[in-house]
Amino acid sequence: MFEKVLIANRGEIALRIHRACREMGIRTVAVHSTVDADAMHVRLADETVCIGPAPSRDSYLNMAAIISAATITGADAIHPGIGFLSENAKFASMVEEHGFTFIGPSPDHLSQMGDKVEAKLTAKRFGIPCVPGSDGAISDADAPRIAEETGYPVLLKAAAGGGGKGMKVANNPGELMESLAMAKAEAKAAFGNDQMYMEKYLSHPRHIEIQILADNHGNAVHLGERDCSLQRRHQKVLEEAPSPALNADQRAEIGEIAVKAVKAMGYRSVGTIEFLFQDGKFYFIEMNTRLQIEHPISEMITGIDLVREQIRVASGAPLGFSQSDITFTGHAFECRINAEDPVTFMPSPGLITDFHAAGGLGVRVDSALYAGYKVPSNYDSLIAKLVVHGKTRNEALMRARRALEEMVILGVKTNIPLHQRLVTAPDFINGDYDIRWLEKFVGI
Amino acid sequence: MFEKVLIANRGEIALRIHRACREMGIRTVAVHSTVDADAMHVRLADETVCIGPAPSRDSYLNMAAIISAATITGADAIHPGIGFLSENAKFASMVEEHGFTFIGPSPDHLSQMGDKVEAKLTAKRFGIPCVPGSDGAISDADAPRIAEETGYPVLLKAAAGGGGKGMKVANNPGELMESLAMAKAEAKAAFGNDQMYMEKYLSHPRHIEIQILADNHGNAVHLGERDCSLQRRHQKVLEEAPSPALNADQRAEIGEIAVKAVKAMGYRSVGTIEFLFQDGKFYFIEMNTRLQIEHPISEMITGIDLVREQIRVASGAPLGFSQSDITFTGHAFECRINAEDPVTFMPSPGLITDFHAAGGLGVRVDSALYAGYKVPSNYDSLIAKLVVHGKTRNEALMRARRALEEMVILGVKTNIPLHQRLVTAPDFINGDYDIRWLEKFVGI
Amino acid sequence: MSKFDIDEALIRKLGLLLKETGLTELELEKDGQRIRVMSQAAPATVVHASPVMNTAPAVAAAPAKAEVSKNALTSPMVGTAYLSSEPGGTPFVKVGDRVTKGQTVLIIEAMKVMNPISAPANGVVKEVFIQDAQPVEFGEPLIVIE
Amino acid sequence: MSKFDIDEALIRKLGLLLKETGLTELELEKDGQRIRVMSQAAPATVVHASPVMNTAPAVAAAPAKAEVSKNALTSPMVGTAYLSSEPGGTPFVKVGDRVTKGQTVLIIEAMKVMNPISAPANGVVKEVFIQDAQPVEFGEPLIVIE
Repeated sequence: MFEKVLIANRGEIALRIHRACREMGIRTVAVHSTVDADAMHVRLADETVCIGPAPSRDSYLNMAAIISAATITGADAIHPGIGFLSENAKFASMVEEHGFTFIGPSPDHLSQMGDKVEAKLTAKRFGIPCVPGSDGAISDADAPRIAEETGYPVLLKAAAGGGGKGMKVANNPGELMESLAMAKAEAKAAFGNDQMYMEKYLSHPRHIEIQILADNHGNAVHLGERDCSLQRRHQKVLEEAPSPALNADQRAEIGEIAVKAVKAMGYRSVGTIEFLFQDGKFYFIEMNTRLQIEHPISEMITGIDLVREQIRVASGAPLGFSQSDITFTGHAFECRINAEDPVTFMPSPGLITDFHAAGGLGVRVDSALYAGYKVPSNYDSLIAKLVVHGKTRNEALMRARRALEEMVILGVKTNIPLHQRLVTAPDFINGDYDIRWLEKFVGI
Repeated sequence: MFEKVLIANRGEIALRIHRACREMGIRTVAVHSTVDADAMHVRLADETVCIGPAPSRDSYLNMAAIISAATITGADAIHPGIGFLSENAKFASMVEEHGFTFIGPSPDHLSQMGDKVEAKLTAKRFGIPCVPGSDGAISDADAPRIAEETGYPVLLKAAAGGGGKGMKVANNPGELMESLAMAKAEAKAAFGNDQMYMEKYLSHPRHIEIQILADNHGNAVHLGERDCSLQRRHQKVLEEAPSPALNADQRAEIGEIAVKAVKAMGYRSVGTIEFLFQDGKFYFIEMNTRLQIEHPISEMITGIDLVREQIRVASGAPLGFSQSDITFTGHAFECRINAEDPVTFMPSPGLITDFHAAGGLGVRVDSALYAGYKVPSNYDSLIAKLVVHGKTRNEALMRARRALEEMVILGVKTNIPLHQRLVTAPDFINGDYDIRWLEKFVGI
Repeated sequence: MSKFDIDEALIRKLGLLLKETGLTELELEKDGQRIRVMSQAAPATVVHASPVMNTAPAVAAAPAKAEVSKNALTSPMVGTAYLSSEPGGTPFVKVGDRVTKGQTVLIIEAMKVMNPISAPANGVVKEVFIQDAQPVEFGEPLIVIE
Repeated sequence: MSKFDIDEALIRKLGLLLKETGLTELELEKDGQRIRVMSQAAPATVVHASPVMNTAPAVAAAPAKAEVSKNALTSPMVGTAYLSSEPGGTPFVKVGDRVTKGQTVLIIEAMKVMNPISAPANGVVKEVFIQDAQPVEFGEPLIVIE
């Protein structure tokens, strides 16, 4: 096992990793920018190194500075956290070239899954269901046959497209040729190129993702799914596990597909395969080759400490359990608390004059806040994750409500009022939402 | 189910009960003394009633005031919490006479178990193992036979005794008559009465208690044991579940005895049967007919919300599970954090200038503190319970260490430094301690 | 070297000045003498964790209550206050009435027992804060007799 | 020996001025008389949650560092600082040396690359804070050239 791990990140996730290390008897090195000198993970770490000024590109994205910090502190391994350099294949290679362990997948897997086209091809190759459609540009003559194979409704997209231009839905064969003609005309006007391709149109999908964990010895397991359909501008807001839309058979089936693919790929570390889910079918979006912000809800329902396991497998240890040892208990929610206006969503950095975390049974708060801490304007606005667990979805929901009542964050605006609205919204209570629901709910 | 529950208590346990009610959709009434007007449970409750001045006898022990508060607020039930009136049979009767539900056992069970002699007789009658010995005063002639039956070493105690006077240990038959003569002489001098009785002497027992839960329909279960051997002047300091001294067979056996007794007694609500445990044998001390401060560690290893269940069974609902549904997962510790000097144990009430609860995976904080709260000098010094859960005892222990590092309580002195010493003490790490260990460890 | 002769009265005066002005430190120097007093005024500036946000009305109500209670007769117990001896009866007292010490001014029912509350001194009823049959808590202002 | 005759009105005025201006300290001196008032204005008294307790040394070190760094050349990167071009070699500079703008005063090794650090201006080396082969972090004071 590692003696000393350098945490190449900041905020609550740096603290999360610090906690896991601490509990494994591993010493921690916090690297930080100048504005983060007083941050919680810096205060708690065994050693700290200032690696640069506030802008991320000069500090948390500064590969040379991070490698140098690992060198001068004599760390064994580097945990990249979430965001920043966590999915950067070049960084992972550099870490390994300098003789440190990168706590994450191999650089090859990072680049493979970092390229959208290659990721989709890889997914297909390893049996992960993808959105059906044309494999490239279509001709007017081929269109009806491909649409028939894809299944209506279909989405016609400009190959050169973007921003919704040159994009049309055809709900049935009768609409197909007219929609195609319109889309082509729009594409021609907008991009000077009327090449089109086609894929299945999903009108009301949920975002469902499968958490996987694999070691260097060919073992892999899944920890079930998370439902992250509550999104605003592709930002997840409130997640739950398990999904109210999946039954045990669907869970086992998609989980098995994910595990099989991961094993076939020779993937190691934690990872997440993201899907759109509609009408009982899964469609691959992408694979996140790192820890995810919402990982705690999977921990709550499985009792598995994902960061601990991630560090263990990175050190070369084999998984200590197999799929049959994993049982799903109860239900969990995560409210992402951001320093932002709950109505306009404008970021609200500043001095935290008061911080009081909710407590008691089934409540977990992951946050690097403290009274007197200044939320810098340089980084993202996530300041706390309120995670609750209950024996049933309803129990967890009631717990989320009472915990939100107890949570106090003063000095900056937060989206706690939005979460309070969400946990009492009838659609949400019924689990009846898709990825478009939240934007309608908040009216943005 | 109840619509509105009055919580006849204060501090963290009042908050604990408030939380359970909140999560069950039950409205809460906080009653409080004048100095507790700003207390957390008062701030969070749906309704509040000031019931008297600071001294407990005029407020939290003021039965008439509490009943009146229930009347004017239209509460359905009264939860007595821990301490104060929770084991007061007269209060329980009064509550019922006024048409409210007492969330606890029947008044009869309260008085039965509140009387030490009757409790022991009841325990014996229902098959709970007690400390063997003479059933009353012994004569010189009978002494050798009774000692033989009891088993050496035996403790000779003055019937009129107290404070260790007239108390002698005899380790073998050779010592018996001399010890008896000395004890009698001491008793005669001290109390003018040399009547003696005899019981088995336990030189190094652990304090092990069994948590039970029973409904009004004849169903009862146990939630395993808690090891509460770390005591100073009979005050528990740090508890764990399960006990490092018990194996699964012993747990199942004593659990079954407890459940059988509880069923035979017709007991309802939560309760705890406390034992001394030495050399593989259990000896009844007393039964606590209420919730206990350390109940969270049983919740952590069983996933059962004891306060929720206590309220459910009080409302007449049957238990929703049976013994075979209860599984024990992992290990839990509870550190009782007191406002006191960690060395001299002198109470340290005062203004909390800063409060920061530990967070993250497997950490639960039950505390009514907040920055700006004034810990009154009128009540006991327990201000927070830091509860941790891990998959193994070692994982939980490491978690306790890192959580203690994160916990910040400023403005008053606390015993956090004592807990930090405890979780790194080799004897404690090895689970090698009995009820006398802590007093030796702290040198008091 | 001469001993310190401390001017206690001065120190007391400075202490009061600090309190009054909200200052935390004050230093004076004159002719080789110097005096400095400090006060950690802390409590006033401590930030209160405020689950208060959720119970704002309850908390907001408190100061108001405190204000009215200055000269008020407060409730010695929790219960229901009655202004007359029977429903719809003549009130024991009303604003403007002259009362004598010991005279019953209202009744508080607690535990099904009617507890007469009597005037602590002779005076005139200046204000009645409660309605007939209103629940009252301990320490709640009832009436003002001046 | 004359007593203090304190000007209460003046102190009150100063108190108000502090409050108004948000200043925390004010000192006046005239003809051998001196008066100083302080007020711990709010921001300064915000209580910092202090996991600090556990990392006291690290935090205690910070202000000292801040103090020395006023006129110091600080490290532009994380790495290992060397005072000479080879182990045991003659240092680039030592206290008292006159240096010219652009002259290499030390080297910082980062990522196995030696980065020469040069004097930002002409001057005299007043202080060298680091030892040879010492790890340095971003912003750490290295030497003072005046």
